[in-house]
Amino acid sequence: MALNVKLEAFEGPLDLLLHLIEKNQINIYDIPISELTDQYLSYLEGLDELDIDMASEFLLMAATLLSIKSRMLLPKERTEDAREEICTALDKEDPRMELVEKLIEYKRFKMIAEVLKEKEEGQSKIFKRRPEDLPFLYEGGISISEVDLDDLISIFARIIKKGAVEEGQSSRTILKDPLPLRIRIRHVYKTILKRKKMGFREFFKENFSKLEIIMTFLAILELIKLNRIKVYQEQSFGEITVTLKEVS
Amino acid sequence: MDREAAKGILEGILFAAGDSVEFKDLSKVLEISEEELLSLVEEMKQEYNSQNRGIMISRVGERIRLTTKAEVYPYIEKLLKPQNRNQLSKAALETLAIIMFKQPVTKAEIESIRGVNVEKTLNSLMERNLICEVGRLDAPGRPILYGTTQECLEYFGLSSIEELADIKFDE
Amino acid sequence: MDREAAKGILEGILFAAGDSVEFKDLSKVLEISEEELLSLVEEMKQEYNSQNRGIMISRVGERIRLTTKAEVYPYIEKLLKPQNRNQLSKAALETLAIIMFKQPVTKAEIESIRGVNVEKTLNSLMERNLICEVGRLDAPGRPILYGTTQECLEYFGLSSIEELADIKFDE
Repeated sequence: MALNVKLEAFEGPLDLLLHLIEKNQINIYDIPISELTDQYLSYLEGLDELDIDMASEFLLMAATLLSIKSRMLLPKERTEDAREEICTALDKEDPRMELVEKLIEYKRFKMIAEVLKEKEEGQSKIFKRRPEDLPFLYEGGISISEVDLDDLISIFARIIKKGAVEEGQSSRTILKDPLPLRIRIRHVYKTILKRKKMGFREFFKENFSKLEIIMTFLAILELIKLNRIKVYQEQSFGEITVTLKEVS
Repeated sequence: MDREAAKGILEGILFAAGDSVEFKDLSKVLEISEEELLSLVEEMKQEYNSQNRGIMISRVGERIRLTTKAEVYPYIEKLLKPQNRNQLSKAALETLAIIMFKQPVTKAEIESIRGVNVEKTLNSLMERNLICEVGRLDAPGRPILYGTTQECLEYFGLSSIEELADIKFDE
Repeated sequence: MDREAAKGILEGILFAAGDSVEFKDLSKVLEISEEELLSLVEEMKQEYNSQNRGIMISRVGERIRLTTKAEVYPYIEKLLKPQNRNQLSKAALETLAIIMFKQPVTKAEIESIRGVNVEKTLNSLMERNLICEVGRLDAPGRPILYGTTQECLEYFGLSSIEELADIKFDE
């Protein structure tokens, strides 16, 4: 038998069986189990190497086939009582039945999967429209009166973070975080503990790298969230002041 | 509001939304019953069928959306160079087909139908938001139950899963 | 290609683009002259005027685009209005934050980050004098580059763009 098809071409043992049934034009309701088992086994033998995960699944099916085959070969049970014999015969299912049901069910889903494939193909040719942004709908919808630089930075930090995740996925570069946020938070908190009150900009030294600036911003935001510091602005365009929050 | 005006508004809303919009939200905003809404959508479907239209209206689950027609694709491709989505593997499609019809369904059930391990496939379907956990089976080990998402209907452009149930197959 | 089919394709392309498209690109893709294109657009304008349409076609400079008709806005607002003000300003502020920290930046870049159409939001931000056009990108279509105004910088306590330079996130 020519084994020119690779096992990977099949989605599993059931798929392989269906292939053999189709190829040999077998009636699925009356499978010549011994012939099919032989073909299935010689198919497995013909493979040079077997992925260990896949192998177990294919071997399990081989065992099932062999068990069905042996049950088919067993002589019918003989009992003394003729009536009992009839009942037993009725009770006794065709050993192939379970497998046939499985194959039919699997085949049904395989065909649905093929329809899904066509639908997927069709959908790849149609497009939705990018949604409209909404704020324009509201009078004075864009209000920055309640917003300060912190807010804007935290909004942007969130966007950067999102972007960084996506970038990381595509470039497959893993960088060890050189400046953990935890350490930066401790550092910022120590500074403000010492000085009690300081200007927002004083947290950022001139020689700070981008990352250090971002981490410092994040640290300040985290400390606000933790209720350790207070950030306020006396007037629009004025200096932003950071103070230690009084613990009552 | 007369039917023609309502259709215009429907078109405008769906255009601005970009995404699909729920029946019930549309009927609320237009102040018409869902039945009336669906009959409007049917009429619109006919109108969009005309050759001088490049967009169409379709139902996905309990939602309605506007999309381009497939015959415009070659032109869109030329001009806008859309990125190709990763197509689903055969394993993913088979697994999805099972979840669609058997949901809520456990991993073990899917594996017994497909005859192979589906762990990795389930993970990638979850990542693509085509399936989700819908609960736990009240059985030993409390296995996770899986179901399909709205996104899944949209992905295949299905008005409902039942649409697939009629597929004829001969042994 | 007959005129009706061409109009359909035009509609589909403009819908998918989500944005205005240049005459010359459209006429190239449709393989018709710009004159023919404009006469098609005129015909479409008439058709979109009908009451059962919620969208319209318009010309902006050397470009054409589809937009929602103004009379649909009250319904869109009713349907899509975010639950709270917070959500609303967040959407606009995201756009502003991107412009501030990525300037100079094109509309396309902002849209690819936010995943929505920001044309109207850009207009509102311009009206409020928070952002302005700062030039054109030397790329096909020469898209407009946006940046924040001096007023905006000052509002946020910055004296100049240079102060942003170090935290600017360029990839």
